[in-house]
Parts: sequence; structure tokens; C-alpha cells
Amino acid sequence: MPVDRKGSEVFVGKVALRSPLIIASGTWPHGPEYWRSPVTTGVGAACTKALTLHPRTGNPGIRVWETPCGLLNSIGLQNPGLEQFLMIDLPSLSSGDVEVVVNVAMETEEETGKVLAALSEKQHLLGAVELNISCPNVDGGGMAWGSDPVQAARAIRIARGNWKGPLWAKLTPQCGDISLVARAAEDAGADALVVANTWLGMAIDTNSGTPVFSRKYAGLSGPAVFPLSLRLVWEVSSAVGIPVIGCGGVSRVEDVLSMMLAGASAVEIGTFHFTDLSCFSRIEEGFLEYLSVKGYASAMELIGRGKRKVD
Amino acid sequence: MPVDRKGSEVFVGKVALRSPLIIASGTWPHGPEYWRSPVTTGVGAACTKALTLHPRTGNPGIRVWETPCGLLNSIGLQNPGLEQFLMIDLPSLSSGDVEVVVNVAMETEEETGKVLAALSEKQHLLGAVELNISCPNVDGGGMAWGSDPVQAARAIRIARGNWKGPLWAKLTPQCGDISLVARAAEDAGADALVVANTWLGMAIDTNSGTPVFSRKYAGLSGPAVFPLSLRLVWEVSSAVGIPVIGCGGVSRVEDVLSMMLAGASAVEIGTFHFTDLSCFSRIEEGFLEYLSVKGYASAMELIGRGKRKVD
Amino acid sequence: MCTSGPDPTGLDQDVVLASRFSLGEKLFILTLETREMFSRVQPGQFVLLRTAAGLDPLLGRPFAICGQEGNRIEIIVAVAGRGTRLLADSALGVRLSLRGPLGNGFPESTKSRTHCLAGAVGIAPFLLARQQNGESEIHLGVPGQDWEPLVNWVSERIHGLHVYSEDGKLGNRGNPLLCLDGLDPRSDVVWACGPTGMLKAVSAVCGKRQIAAWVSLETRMACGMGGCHGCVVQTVDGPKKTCTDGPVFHSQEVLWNAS
Amino acid sequence: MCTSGPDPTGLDQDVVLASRFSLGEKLFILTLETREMFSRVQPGQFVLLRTAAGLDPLLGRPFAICGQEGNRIEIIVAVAGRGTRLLADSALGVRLSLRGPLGNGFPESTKSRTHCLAGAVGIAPFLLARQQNGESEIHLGVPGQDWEPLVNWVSERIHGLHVYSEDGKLGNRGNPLLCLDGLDPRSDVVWACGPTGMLKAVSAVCGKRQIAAWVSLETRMACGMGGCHGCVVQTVDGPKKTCTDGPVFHSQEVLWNAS
Ligand SMILES: Cc1cc2nc3c(=O)[nH]c(=O)nc-3n(C[C@H](O)[C@H](O)[C@H](O)COP(=O)(O)OP(=O)(O)OC[C@H]3O[C@@H](n4cnc5c(N)ncnc54)[C@H](O)[C@@H]3O)c2cc1C
Ligand SMILES: Cc1cc2nc3c(=O)[nH]c(=O)nc-3n(C[C@H](O)[C@H](O)[C@H](O)COP(=O)(O)OP(=O)(O)OC[C@H]3O[C@@H](n4cnc5c(N)ncnc54)[C@H](O)[C@@H]3O)c2cc1C
Ligand SMILES: Cc1cc2nc3c(=O)[nH]c(=O)nc-3n(C[C@H](O)[C@H](O)[C@H](O)COP(=O)(O)O)c2cc1C
Ligand SMILES: Cc1cc2nc3c(=O)[nH]c(=O)nc-3n(C[C@H](O)[C@H](O)[C@H](O)COP(=O)(O)O)c2cc1C
Ligand code: FES
Ligand code: FES
Repeated sequence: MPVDRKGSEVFVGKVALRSPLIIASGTWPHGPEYWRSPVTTGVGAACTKALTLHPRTGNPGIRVWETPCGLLNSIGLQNPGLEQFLMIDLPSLSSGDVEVVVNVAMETEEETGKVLAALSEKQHLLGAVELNISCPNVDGGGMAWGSDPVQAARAIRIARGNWKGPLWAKLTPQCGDISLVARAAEDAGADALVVANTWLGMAIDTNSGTPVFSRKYAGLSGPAVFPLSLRLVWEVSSAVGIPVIGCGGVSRVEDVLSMMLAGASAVEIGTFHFTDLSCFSRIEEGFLEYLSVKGYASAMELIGRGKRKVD
Repeated sequence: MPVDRKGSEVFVGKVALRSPLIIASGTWPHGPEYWRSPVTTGVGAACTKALTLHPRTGNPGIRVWETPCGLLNSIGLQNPGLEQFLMIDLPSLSSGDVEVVVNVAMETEEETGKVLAALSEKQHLLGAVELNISCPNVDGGGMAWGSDPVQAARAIRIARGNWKGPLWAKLTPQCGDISLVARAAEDAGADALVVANTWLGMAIDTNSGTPVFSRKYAGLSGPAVFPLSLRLVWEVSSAVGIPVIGCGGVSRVEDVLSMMLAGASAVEIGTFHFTDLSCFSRIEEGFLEYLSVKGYASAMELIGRGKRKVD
Repeated sequence: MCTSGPDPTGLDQDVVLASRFSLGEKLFILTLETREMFSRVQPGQFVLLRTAAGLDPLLGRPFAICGQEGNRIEIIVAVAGRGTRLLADSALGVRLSLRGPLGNGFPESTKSRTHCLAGAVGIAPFLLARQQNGESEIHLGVPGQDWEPLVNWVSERIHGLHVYSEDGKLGNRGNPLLCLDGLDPRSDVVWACGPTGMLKAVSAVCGKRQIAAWVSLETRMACGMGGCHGCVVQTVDGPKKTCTDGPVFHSQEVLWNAS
Repeated sequence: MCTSGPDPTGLDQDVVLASRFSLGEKLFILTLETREMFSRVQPGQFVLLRTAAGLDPLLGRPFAICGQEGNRIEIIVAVAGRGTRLLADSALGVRLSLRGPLGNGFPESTKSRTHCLAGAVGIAPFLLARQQNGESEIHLGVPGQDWEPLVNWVSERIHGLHVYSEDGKLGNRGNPLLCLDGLDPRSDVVWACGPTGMLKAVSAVCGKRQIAAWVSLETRMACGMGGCHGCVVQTVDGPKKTCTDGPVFHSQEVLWNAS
């Protein structure tokens, strides 16, 4: 019996998603077949790999390392740069059936400005821009932008000045008080907040006796971090009025529900689809079943509902 | 063939431990049989549950919740208070064969002062005091003490004034820049730093739609957090001159080795012994084998060695 | 518990899943072959059990022991979530990690008759009790007809079992509390195991009628050996640990309305 | 990959561990029964495989396919760490999660003779090649006598196998590179699979002598389908992904000294 997937629609501000499940940045192939049915069953939107003005080759050495229920990565924003993205990637991604969210890695004011200005000309093809002020795997910029309210606000203002479409800011857990950063991003004009990018960790190869990654530290993702991300989602969504998108460790329908009950309007999944490609369609089905069993008329009713009885 | 366990001795400052493995606070029964052979095979020291001046009943409701490779807890410092500890617990614990480390939960200046003054009279029975400025599960005090350098320094100075024996400060990951807190603790007179207590997380019961824990947030421990703790150990041990004790998610000999290569002099294990009580003896055996295969004359040679080729 | 070497506490060991008998999609009897033989288990004692491969699930799940013979023990597993699903799906012959036996069982009574009240899988300790000693009266309540396979399986083992179901389609209409009506405080004692709601009701009735009643509680656990304080229940004597002070408590000791 | 429902990409499926044959304590041949039949697998293609119970280990481990028949595939598993240990220890009949087949195999050659150089378990793709087409010359090098069971097992399947060991106790003294001496760049082509050191040496010799050589590389992987950029190798044309651009690369394309 074909599943009626209608009831899972959500809105992130003005952006309508047919499902609250978003494929997280840097984890999904850019081949066009991955951006359309049947592969995208259950998926509402997909984020591109981080985009930078110029091509980047990424980090040398080992780039991924498994940890208990988690994954450390140090990819380092490998991407072919704006020109190739516009020419080759974007046309094929946007021919699919999910909203395309372009993850733009915050670099210098000038570089980011150029990238966003160029994307503005393609705004009709894009669901949103996700401004990555949280990459832990590069020097200069990256996570530094998201690590305090002042820097974060500066980054958002630069972006806001160059991109009029929906602007999501992807925050990092590596900041003092994330509520302050979140409020600063809201005030500077972000339309939604993605909470959050990876958690700074490291690994040592005991055989060689040295750090596994060339940059020593790397970003932790996957089910291991879910309880930590959920706490951030609760905290941020209590602090701001704009929509929050949960991200970090989601692997089960209960995780999606928890994130939404905690205040998220949608949820990104990255690492777990490395383990199970059918997770999107399966989780969406579980999501619909929950709504129906619990008597919710729409997915939107779930958002923040976990708070009403407590906060 | 009986294992020769001699080679695993380490020093945390002046405190000699026959093995680098320490049982983490709040996880081990106070019954005397758990503080002596054969149960303590492989164990160098054991930390008591957090001690407070007055008895505490702890938090109501659900207190433990499993997450992927991790455990959230919200115990809330349940303990019988100083008087009973001195009368009943301490005599039996100190009759065992491991160093007894008393975990003292930082409360008000006055309360902590009294606890430490009383412990000072029993200093001959104690290996060290572990000052807990990092408990996420109580209001007022707890983690707040460890969340910034100024508070941390104040706490250590109070403790230092009342306790002349070895003083370990147990830090929290929930602080801006942990190196700053670590340096402040060092300057204020701590003899060693335990890095670190649990990571703030949360869980939602999707059936009821509300947070699982009465205090909403809880502390995450277990293998899930290991890569995060390892990063903190590397960072802190690069920032201070006093010994560092690694803590958070250790479950395998490789984890112990990694922590020590990253700069830890010893390593605490909490959650994982819930899964496997034989972990201490098994890990110590693996540790000795590693030393012998790699040709280390003593466990101390390992400490911080992972850094020499990189930093 | 995923140990190969011997565990110095003697509490943890690897066991082998020797047999599985299905009583429906979500109910299984598992037989475990232990390496070290347990001494005589008391009814109400339990084990923590986990699949030994990998670190997830991380913690053992508590199950009351319902049978013991030589170096085999038996448990009833109702699939409640992820951990029990994995256990139920484990291949025969697989190694599982076991901690136990843990806790204190129901106390031997000096009174003349013991009445055991079970809610569904709460029957486990009483199966063991009957195996060890044929004397008690055993009352099993189940939610409805889905539970017929369990009722049949238990009936084969417990001669004279009293069965209750809400709709009356299995045994008597109602629940095991019905049996309390006829009890005499001077000669009768009650043991109960099942959902908290039922235990609370048993406690209320027995309190009022001054019948001595012991109940086996369920709480979430981490260590099972008194270390973590994760499993406390509030009692008239302050917080107690379900794993080492219980799981069996005197019904009047428990503060049923404290959370 | 721990899916019950169908996977819309068609890449992931549950498979059943149908048989295990041991070639020593740390070396096993596993037969997997797939639900969906694979189309013809190219030698060099691989699968990601994980134990489906629980979330740890989280990621599949890559293994080259060494045999295919109906809906069964065969792999060789050398125990290298935790993931491979768990796979090797899995009970027969257990469900495993599989992603694949992935990557590009060795390219069909227009030249007259293919010489396959394998280091130990690097023999896997060449077993499949021989199963599909009897023509290539196959050279297997092993570290020493411990590997005799593998050598015997392979010899039964590969008629005319050339064997090498460093100490000469199994086959010829030395390693498979010896065979390169006699090759003719106009008519011979080399395929190699094994430790990186060996592949690098093959590349150096073949580069110098202008013999066309393809090598199958090993890198750490997460997704196996080109999404994560975790598996890149540096090539003359910039970074390439081992999982989707490889694992088979032309030996002169790889920048062997980039890390
Ligand atoms: C002393 C004792 C004896 C028990 N005896 C039996 C028995 O004989 N047969 C049987 O089928 N069940 C028994 N249970 C309940 C059984 O332990 C839970 O159903 C099981 O732990 C659920 O695990 P899960 O992973 O499938 O559920 P999940 O909900 O996925 O588990 C998540 C977490 O919650 C805990 N949890 C969930 N429900 C319970 C519960 N009711 N009690 C304690 N912890 C829970 C789990 O241990 C785990 O940590 C007993 C519980 C206790 C405390
Ligand atoms: C394309 C390809 C084909 C392969 N074919 C085979 C084969 O046919 N037979 C066989 O026995 N082995 C093969 N390997 C190697 C095999 O994948 C590793 O030995 C295995 O992943 C080790 O996992 P572990 O958990 O036991 O080791 P651990 O060291 O515990 O693994 C930790 C992590 O490192 C990764 N890892 C460790 N070693 C390697 C390695 N050499 N290559 C890639 N990732 C690694 C694991 O995937 C895991 O993420 C192949 C590797 C690749 C890339
Ligand atoms: C291999 C890999 C590459 C990633 N690349 C990016 C990236 O380019 N830009 C970005 O904002 N986040 C990137 N991330 C972070 C993810 O988008 C996501 O925020 C994080 O992995 C947490 O979610 P998860 O636990 O569901 O994976 C990457 C994560 C992984 C694992
Ligand atoms: C159930 C439980 C109770 C704890 N109680 C205390 C405590 O009383 N004092 C303290 O300093 N830390 C306490 N902790 C934290 C542990 O000592 C340790 O720092 C933390 O669990 C991380 O280590 P692990 O991952 O090895 O468990 C507790 C942890 C758990 C799981
Ligand atoms: S489960 Fe740890 S004290 Fe009871
Ligand atoms: S393994 Fe993910 S791109 Fe190759």
C-alpha cells in the first residue's frame, strides 16, 4: 500500500518542505540521480557540500575515523569552487524534486559577498542558503565566525547584504553561550538557525602514537552526539523567535520527534545515511504514524510542544 | 600465568598509583568488598561518590537514560553527608587496597570549607581530594563553579585553604575556553586537573512528549563522548604544567593509551564498568602489553608523547 | 560484560543463548547457558543482559530469572524497545553478556500461605518460586486474549494457576487483585510482580487490610550493583536502590506517590 | 543499512551470512546471500558490510567481492580490528547490512595478456576475475608460512597460480613483482591489489618500463558512494574519490607521495 506522505509537510519560515528531513551538508553526492525520486523519498531538502569562491582541495591525510556511534571528519571544505558549481552542479541538483539548500562556507567578507551575489542570480533555483559559520576543519574563518556573538552577527550581516532569499545560519557548538550567538544571528537578519555543526574532537592512532588527523582536531557527528544537539536545540529555540533546524546525530524517528518537540521546525541528517540509505523514507513513515496515533492534524503542531508543559 | 602488573605504576604529582586506571566518581558502590582485591585488580585508585556537608536525597524522577553508546544521568549528588561518610564509609573504603580519592562537591564557601577541614583530619587515609566544580545536575554551585576562570579560581582557593593534601580539580566541558579555566585552577593551587565531567545533554520521551529528566538537562558520559574528552585532555595538558587526569568515555586500552599520549598521567573510567566489570584488569593487561611491545621502560614515558611530533 | 578474561568480581560473564521459544511476536522465553553455575537463585532476583557485539546497546537490560537448572537459566523477554528487540532477535548460539544474579528476592515467609499476584511477564519470579517449592497460590492477570500463548505456557508449569483477564476471555474476568478479598492477615502473605499501577493497587488494598505484601519494582538501571544511584525509589526510610536494596520491597515501605 | 523496508537507492540491503570458512584465526571466507541479485560484478568492485544489530560499529567496512554465483557473493575477511573481528565472529544465519556493489573494477583490456599481482587478501578481485574468465596470469605473494591455508584455498580455485613468499617456504622466494621482469609493454597489462607499499612499487617499475598498470587502492571510507569526500587520493588530475572514481586507478595517475 503506498504511503500517503502528505501530512509531513513543514515550513521553515516561508520555505515549504514536503518532509521535515533535510540531508545535511557535505554528506551527499552531487550526482543528479541522488536529488530526485526514488532516492529522495522522505527527503524535504538537501544541502550541498560547502561552497567557496575558489576551488579547494581539502585536507591531506586521513579524513574520516569511526568512534563509538560516531564519526570524526576532517574534510576541509573540498569543493570545486563557485564557477564549476554554477555551471555543472547547480543545474543538475535543481532539476531534482527536493529543495536545494546551498551551504556557503563563510570566508572573507569579500569572498562570501561574491559567492552570494552570484547565487542571487539563481535564487529561483534555490530553497535557501545555509551560511556555514561553523566548519571546524579549516584555518581562518570557518568555526571562528560562529564562536562568538559579535563575529556571528558580522558574518550574517555580510551575507544578508548580498543575498535576499531565505538565509539559514549554521551554528557551532564550540561557542561560549549558544543562546547569545543565536540571538545575535537573529538580530543580524538570519531567517533560520541550524543547530548545529560538528563537535570538536580528536583521535590518536596508538600504533604510530600520534594524532590521526593532519589538523589534530576534527568534527564529531553521528548518533553519539544526539543528546548534546538536542540540548542545544532546546536552548536555542527558547532564545530566538526564528525557526530552528535541528542537526546532529539523528538516526531514528524518535530523534526527529524529540528535536521537533524541543522546538525544531525541521531536522538534518548526515552521518546516519552513511549507515542506512533507507533512513529517510523509513523515518518519514514513522513520523506520519506518530502524528496519526497521537492525533496531530499537522506536523507543524509538534514544534516546540515538548516545552509547553515544562518551561 | 599470573600477569606481572608492576610496570603500570604512574604518578599524579606526588600520588603514586599502581595502575593509571581510576574509578570515576559516582559510579562505584561504597561497599568495602568493592575497594579491595580481587575486585580492584587493575585499579589504581577509586573516587567516592560526591560528598556534601549535609545529606542529599538527589533528584526525583528518572535518573539514567541510555543513548547511543552513551548514558545521560541526573543523579543530583545523592549522598549521606559528611558525618555518615566519616563514620561509616571512609573506614571501610580506606581498608581496601586502592588509593581513596574523595570527590567533594563544591557548595558554598562555608560548607566546602567544613567538609575539607574534616577530611584534613583523615588525610592519612586519603590519596587525594577531587574537587567537583562541574556537576551539571544541581542548582546553585555545581557546574557554575567550573564554568569560568574566575569562579574556578575562587573555588580552588577556598579548597586549598582548607585541605593541604593532593587537590585535584574536576573541570566541566561546559565552559568557554577550557584552557583558561585550567590555567586559573593551576594558578589557584590545584595539584592536578581531571578533564572532564559529563557533557550537558538531554532526552525527550516521545511517548509523553516531554523531557525525560526532572531538571531537563542531564550529563552525558560513556564511549560516545570519548573523542570529545580526548580533545580536551590534549588542550588542557598543553596549557598547564600540573598533571592532567583524563576522564570521559574510556572503554578500551586504546583509549587509555590515547589519553596518556595526549598528556594525561592517569585515566578515570565510569560508565564503561557498568557494561563490563572486567574492564580494569583487561585494560591494564593490554596496557602492559603495549608498553612491552613498544619498548617503553615505564608507563610515565608515555605521557604526552603523542605531542612531541606535532605541537 | 563483553569480556574474554575472567571478571574479578564474579558478577559478569558471557553466556550462550541456548534456546528461544516464541510466545508471540513480542514475547520470548530464552534459555541461557552460563559458564559459572549460579548458586540457588531466589525468586525475584534478576540479571542484566546485553548483546555482546559492539558497544550499542551499551547497558544490560534487567530480567527476572524464571527458571534455573544446572548451569542454565531461563528468562521471559517481552519486547519493549530496542534492547529487548535485539535480544529477541539474537541468533541461537550467540554470546550474550550477563551480570548477575542481582538483587534480593521475595523473603521466605513464616506464614502458612503465600499468594503470588502477577501482571503478565511479572509471572517470571513465581515460575521460579513454583519450580523450587510447590506450595504457593499463583494468580496471573493478562490484558487480553493476545496473551493466550503465555497463559498456556505458564499453565503447563504451574499446576492450579489462577488466570484473569479484563474481558474475561481468558480465565476469570478482572485482575489478580480479586484474590485479595479472601485473605486472612494472620496466615496469608502476598507477593506481587507486574506493572507499577498494579503494585500500587496491591499495596493500597493490603495496607488497608493489614496483609503483609511484598512487591517487585521496576526502575531504570545502569550498574545493577549499587554504584550509580540510578535506580532509586523513595521509601519511608529515604531513597533506596532497586538493584541492591530491592527489587523486592515491603509494599508499605514504598512512597508510591513520590516520583 | 539496518533497514527492513526497501531502500529507494537500491544500494543498501540486508544479507544473510550463509557460510563461513576459516583459513586460520584471522582469515575467513564469508558467503553472503543477497536479497536482490547483483548484476555481474566487475573484479575490483566492493561492498560495505556491517553487523546490523545496534549502532556500533556504525559504518560498513569495505571488502572486495571475490566470488559471485546466483544471489550469493563471497568475500575474504582478514581480521584487522574491531569491525572485522565482529564480522568474523557473527553467527551463521545472522543478518548483515550491505551497501553495494560499489566502485569501478579493473578495466577490460585490449591487450593480449593480463598479469594480476596480489598481496595476501589482495587476491580477492582476481578470484572473481578468474571465475569470470580463465585467461589471466595470477601471482600471489604472502608474508610467510602462516598463509599456507590461503595459498592452498586459492590454488584450488586458480589453476596455474604463481605463489611467492619472502622466505621462499611457499612458492618462489620473493614477491609478485618478480613477474614484471618478463613483461612486454606492447602486449601485457598489469592489475595489482594489495598493501599500498606493494602497489607503489608496482607503479614505479611499470612506470619506468611503460607497462600499463592498474592498481586497486585502500582508503578509509564512510559513505562509499561519493558523498562524504572521506576517501580521496591525490592524483595528477586533483583529488579523486576511491569509492566512486576508484578503487581501481591507473598506476601513473596516483600521486604516491602525497598523503
Ligand atoms: C528488576 C527488573 C526485572 C525485570 N524483569 C523483566 C522480565 O522478567 N521480563 C521482561 O520482559 N521485562 C522485565 N523487566 C523490564 C525490562 O527490563 C525492560 O522492558 C527493558 O529494560 C526494556 O529495554 P528496551 O531496550 O527494550 O527498551 P527501551 O525503552 O528501548 O529502553 C531504553 C532504556 O530504558 C530502560 N527501560 C525501559 N523500560 C524499562 C522498564 N520497564 N524497567 C526498567 N528499565 C526500563 C532500558 O533498560 C533502557 O536503558 C524488568 C525490569 C526490572 C527493573
Ligand atoms: C576498496 C577496499 C577493498 C577492501 N577489500 C578487502 C578484502 O577483500 N578483504 C579484507 O580483509 N580487507 C579488505 N579491505 C580492508 C578492510 O576494509 C579493512 O581491513 C577493514 O575496514 C578494517 O576494519 P576494522 O574495523 O576491523 O579495523 P579498525 O582498524 O578497527 O577500523 C577502524 C576504522 O578504520 C577503517 N580501516 C581500517 N583499516 C582500513 C583499511 N586498510 N582500509 C580501509 N579502511 C580501513 C575501518 O573501515 C574503520 O572505519 C578493503 C578496503 C578497501 C578500501
Ligand atoms: C563527512 C562530512 C562532511 C561534512 N561537510 C560539511 C560541510 O561541507 N558543510 C557543513 O556545514 N557541514 C558539514 N558537515 C557537518 C554535517 O552537515 C552535520 O552538521 C553534522 O555531520 C552533524 O549531523 P549528523 O550527526 O547527522 O551527521 C559534514 C559532516 C560530515 C560527516
Ligand atoms: C551515574 C553517574 C553518577 C555520577 N556521579 C558523579 C559524582 O557524584 N561526582 C562527580 O564528580 N562525577 C560524577 N559522575 C561523572 C563521572 O565521574 C565521570 O566524570 C563521567 O561519567 C565521565 O566518565 P565516563 O564516560 O567514564 O563515565 C557521574 C557519572 C555517572 C554516569
Ligand atoms: S542500577 Fe546502579 S545503583 Fe541500582
Ligand atoms: S567514502 Fe564517501 S566519498 Fe568515498
